[in-house]
Amino acid sequence: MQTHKAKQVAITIEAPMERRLRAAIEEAGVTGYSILPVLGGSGRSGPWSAEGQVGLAGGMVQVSCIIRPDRLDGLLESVFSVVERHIGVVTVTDCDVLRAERF
Amino acid sequence: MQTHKAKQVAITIEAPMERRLRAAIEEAGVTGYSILPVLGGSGRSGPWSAEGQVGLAGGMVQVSCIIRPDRLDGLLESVFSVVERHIGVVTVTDCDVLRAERF
Amino acid sequence: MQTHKAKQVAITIEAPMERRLRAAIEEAGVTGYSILPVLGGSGRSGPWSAEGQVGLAGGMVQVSCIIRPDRLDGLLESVFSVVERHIGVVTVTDCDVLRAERF
Amino acid sequence: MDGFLSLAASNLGSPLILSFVLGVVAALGRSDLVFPEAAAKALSIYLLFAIGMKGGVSVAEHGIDLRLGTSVLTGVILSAAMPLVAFWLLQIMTRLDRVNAAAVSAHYGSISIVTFVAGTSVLESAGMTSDGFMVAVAAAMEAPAILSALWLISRGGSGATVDADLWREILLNGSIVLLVGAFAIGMIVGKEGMAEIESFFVAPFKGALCLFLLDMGLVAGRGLRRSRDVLTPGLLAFGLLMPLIGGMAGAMGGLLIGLPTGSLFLMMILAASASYIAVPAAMRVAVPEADPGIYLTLSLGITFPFNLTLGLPIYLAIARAISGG
Amino acid sequence: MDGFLSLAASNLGSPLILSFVLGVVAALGRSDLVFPEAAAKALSIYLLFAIGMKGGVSVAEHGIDLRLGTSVLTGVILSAAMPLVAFWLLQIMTRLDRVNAAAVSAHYGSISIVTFVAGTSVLESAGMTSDGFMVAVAAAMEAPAILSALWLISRGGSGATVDADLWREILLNGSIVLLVGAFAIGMIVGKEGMAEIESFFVAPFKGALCLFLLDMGLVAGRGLRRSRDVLTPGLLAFGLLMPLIGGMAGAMGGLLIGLPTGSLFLMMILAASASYIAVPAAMRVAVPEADPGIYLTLSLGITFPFNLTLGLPIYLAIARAISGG
Amino acid sequence: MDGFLSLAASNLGSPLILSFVLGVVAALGRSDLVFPEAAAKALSIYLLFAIGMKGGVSVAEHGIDLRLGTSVLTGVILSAAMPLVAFWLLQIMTRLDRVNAAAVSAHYGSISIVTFVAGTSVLESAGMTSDGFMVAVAAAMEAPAILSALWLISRGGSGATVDADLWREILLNGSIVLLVGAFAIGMIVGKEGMAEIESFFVAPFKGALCLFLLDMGLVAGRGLRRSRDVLTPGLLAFGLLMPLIGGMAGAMGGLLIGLPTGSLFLMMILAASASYIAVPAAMRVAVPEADPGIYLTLSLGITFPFNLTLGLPIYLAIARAISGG
Ligand SMILES: Nc1ncnc2c1ncn2[C@@H]1O[C@H](COP(=O)(O)O)[C@@H](O)[C@H]1O
Ligand SMILES: Nc1ncnc2c1ncn2[C@@H]1O[C@H](COP(=O)(O)O)[C@@H](O)[C@H]1O
Ligand SMILES: Nc1ncnc2c1ncn2[C@@H]1O[C@H](COP(=O)(O)O)[C@@H](O)[C@H]1O
Ligand code: NA
Ligand code: NA
Ligand code: NA
Repeated sequence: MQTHKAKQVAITIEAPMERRLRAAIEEAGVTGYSILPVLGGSGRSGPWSAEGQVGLAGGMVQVSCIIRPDRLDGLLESVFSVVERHIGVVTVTDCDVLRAERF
Repeated sequence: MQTHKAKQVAITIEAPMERRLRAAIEEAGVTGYSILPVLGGSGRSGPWSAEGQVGLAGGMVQVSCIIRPDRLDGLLESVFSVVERHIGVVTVTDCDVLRAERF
Repeated sequence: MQTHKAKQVAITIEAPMERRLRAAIEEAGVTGYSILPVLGGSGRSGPWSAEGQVGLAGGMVQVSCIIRPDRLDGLLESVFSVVERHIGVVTVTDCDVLRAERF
Repeated sequence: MDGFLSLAASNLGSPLILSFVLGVVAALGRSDLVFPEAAAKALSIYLLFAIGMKGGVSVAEHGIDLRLGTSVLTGVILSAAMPLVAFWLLQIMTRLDRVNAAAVSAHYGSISIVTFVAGTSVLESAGMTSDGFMVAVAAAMEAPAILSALWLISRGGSGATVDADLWREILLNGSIVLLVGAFAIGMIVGKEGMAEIESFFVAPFKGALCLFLLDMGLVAGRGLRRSRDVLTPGLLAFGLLMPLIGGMAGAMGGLLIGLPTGSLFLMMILAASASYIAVPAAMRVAVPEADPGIYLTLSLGITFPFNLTLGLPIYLAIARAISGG
Repeated sequence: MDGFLSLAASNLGSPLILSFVLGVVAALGRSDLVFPEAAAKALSIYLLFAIGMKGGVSVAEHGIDLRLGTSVLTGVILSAAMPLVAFWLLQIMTRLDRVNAAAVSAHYGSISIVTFVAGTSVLESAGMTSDGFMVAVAAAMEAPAILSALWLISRGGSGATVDADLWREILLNGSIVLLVGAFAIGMIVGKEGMAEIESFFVAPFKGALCLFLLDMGLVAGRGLRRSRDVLTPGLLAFGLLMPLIGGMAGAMGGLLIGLPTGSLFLMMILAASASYIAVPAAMRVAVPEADPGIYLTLSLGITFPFNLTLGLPIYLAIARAISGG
Repeated sequence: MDGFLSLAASNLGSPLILSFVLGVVAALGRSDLVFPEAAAKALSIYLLFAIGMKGGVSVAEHGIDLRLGTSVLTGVILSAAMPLVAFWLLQIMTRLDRVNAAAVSAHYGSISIVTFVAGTSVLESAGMTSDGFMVAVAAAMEAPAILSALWLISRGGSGATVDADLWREILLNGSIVLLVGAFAIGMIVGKEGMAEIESFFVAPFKGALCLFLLDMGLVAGRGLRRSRDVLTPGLLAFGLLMPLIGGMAGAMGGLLIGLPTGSLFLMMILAASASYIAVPAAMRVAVPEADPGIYLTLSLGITFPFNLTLGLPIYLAIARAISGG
């Protein structure tokens, strides 16, 4: 099937920052993204787990955007302004997409 | 360690379509896949969130298949027949797998 | 924006093995990983679903590590010693990361 | 009128409605208050099971009677026929295309079980009774509307087809299975069997419903915030008019078969209310072209709050007036 | 026989069993009815906590007595010994290899707390009492069977080893900690402390158990649908025979230490029931080669429903007959 | 002293505290016992809604009185002022930098609603009453401390700014909205409206709180296990001293405005307790440089258990002594 080159940007960020990250993504002109739950993990700030937690403070989410390659820089800059002072991981992966007209 | 080339196909699709997508994947001869929850997101049909939802209609799931590269076309065609009329995103990424005999 | 080459290792493994896998990852000197829930799936051992389950035995989780490429072999070896006898899938994907100093 | 005003006031001042309002306000004010999805689903299972079982127990008490059959039949006819009315109205009042109009009308033929449950608790507060089998009527009314809507669409030449899988999904969807299953359990165990479990299923019911309505308010408010632009004046008017028409249709059906006041009221509610769980899921599968922003906003954002706040006292006043109750 | 038939009928007609049956039927009919995982886990925490606490309170009431010790010991011996019997039976009746046979037998030595709980509520309905310490016996019987099974496997030369981590996981697994912890809390707070919280832990208990059994029915039904091919006649026969053998072993153990009817009945249930939570998790870690499709289908799909529906009245009739209760 | 010892003993022996202890012990022993996140959140919604509504109903009963206003004002002043005290103490007692010290002090100015709820249930057990409006005081004390802390940080030249979004998040955070909303609902529906739902919100409350405290114990224990190294003797001392200072400040404020014993006790608890839900979330957004390992360990791992076990009886004894209650 016909596929098209795209980039997948995955941002793992603290849950209380989700709203701001979404705003930043939309500001970069990207309207498509999905949010995946993260159950726990470990990093420089130590291990954590969502289990039994009530507050947002403890948790993280992963925001994944599939974009056209030419939008990458704009998106990363916008995202960076949010994650800059915060913990979190940003990865970019090459991928192919079906139905590229959607992006 | 010894790894082998493979493709990861990730399909984000509405929850009510999950059963049909699984059937399509299996029809393409692929028996290995995992289903990840999606908490929310945004796209051409606007933003959504699973929070507080009771019905399936609102939510989406992500189905991820790791396959041998030569199975890609068959899988994509089968998947496309399901997602064609529906909202959803299909990406293909190159990856390497351990224990390739399993795929 | 400035990005750096990295590897994303994703390990889908049975929930009862999670603790051991985390230990193995940390033994390989990798301290950063995230754990994502898996709702269900299918493989050589048949289809399964987390829905309505009480015990750990039925479920799986996906552990995702972003690492510097030179750490890949160490990590894979350590991970392999855990997944060897167990069901589960290990994939490696090339990616770029922001803020590489963190890895 | 006086009776209606006091009914309306007591309804609006009930903890159920206030909880719903709190949810709507919190969502519109963009509070970060949210219900976990799992908790909302668990609550809905609890409510469906409880309401189904109570209905079954009450039927076991009073014996099955012919009216069960005629009531279910009336419900099925209402559910199948109302989409045609709604479709026609939508074509007059709005600019929706055929597919979207049909999808919306499926929702109005089908029912909202939470509105039904809120109605039973209005009855209770008013010290009135109703027939237990109305739960079975509710279950029977979920699906027929979907078929009418799909027929409307296919008549327009669009390819909405119902395969065996979709049939099963529609007829065996979770809420129908729970309602009917719990109804059957209630009929089998009767009042005695219920006694052992009523401190779980009966006493705390209304409080649990408060929390569920809080969640529904949050979801409805969030939906409204997101889909404001969708709401043309025509759609809004439809969302307020259609439940009244449905209510009247329900009243006529109920009168025809001689339902007593309480059950008549519930029949009106079933006809007046619009689905926001089962039908949307079926539409996503069978008619993906239809915009969920339209049908969900209408049924959950407009008609549901309307029924809950003003509709219930209106329908009760009417039911009393016409049945002489 | 007459007593048994009426017991069986009243058991089969109880809301608990009917809820389970509803779940099985819904799953076999492929309804989309599902319980959220979080809700199932929360319910199980509630049930374990409640049953543990009730046991503790009852022990506080009646004082600790020597029989607590002898009963726990009997339970431990039964749990450790039954896997040997099961293993031997499996080698006669089925073609399972050593590893799978050992894994299955671990499940039958261990216990199903839900079956136990259902048993206590059968006792209640029958107006009978039992010793609070039977909860401690239940907790004590979870783990020994695992060790017997691992020993069976290692004797066969396969490398199933139990490291310190696994030891801790087995002995401190959530359900043991909850049962024992809540038991201790119950002993400390006694009847008075319990009074403040019994409208949460006691009154709604049976209703909550209904919902949990509905979920168990869904899970068991789904499992059966998926693993039909696994079920050879030999395995099926084992899944129905082994609980009866276990029940008789429990009865003998209980008689030996002089348990009164109610507790004897519970001891039979513990011995007759098979684990489907703690043991499977341990097996996945220690014996990944064993096929969960076999042991889960047997314990959850065959033995659990059998015990719940027919087993309970059978064991109660036997307990009454042999203890003269 | 005698009174205190018996209070302390009865508090430590209550099912609430024992449940918490069980959670801590299970977590420290690395049991795999966990609460699903969704269940913990659902429980917290239930508890907040119930406590808010009960407060509102009680205010509806006794009429709004001037003391509501003065109490809320006192609470706001305490919440805003205590971070300054805490900050000063932290600079004396520990080596925390300005940002971390300010972040910690925000937690101590704000409140822990669970500690408050545990306090109301201590009052109940002691047969004492309190003013319903103390719930409003609790809600009012959540946020001011955050602003004081941010002001402390910005004075130090660091760029912690509060944009409109963060303002809304702080003031409309879920727990404030629930508390205030349910309080308003309680005031509107009054005792009569509450009667219909109290078998959900009142009777099972304490039992539900047990499970929630079990979860809090698990989370606190896990946090302690992970952050042991963070805890210098200075921090530990602060975590035990600060609640006592806060409690005394609360006592003085309460005495000044003439609160009766029960409410005085609750005011002391509010001042003594430290936030671990709302404030941490705000800190992650506004002051990401601050280490959550420090402030969460202190407030949830040290101060919360201290208040729950020893603090409550201490505060009650003091409240009684100084108010002559
Ligand atoms: N290398 C990594 N790979 C995957 N996830 C990571 C990695 N580093 C950090 N994370 C996630 O991001 C969270 C915060 O990381 P950190 O800022 O390093 O404390 C961790 O708890 C993980 O959930
Ligand atoms: N570019 C994208 N990247 C990631 N997820 C997307 C993207 N576009 C759409 N999605 C997901 O798919 C859903 C439906 O998309 P759409 O069909 O564009 O409305 C969205 O709500 C997202 O969850
Ligand atoms: N090819 C695959 N792609 C994605 N997930 C897989 C694949 N194979 C197996 N899995 C996941 O791993 C689980 C166990 O696989 P298996 O060991 O093949 O039974 C499955 O149930 C899936 O969740
Ligand atoms: Na309707
Ligand atoms: Na057993
Ligand atoms: Na405070």
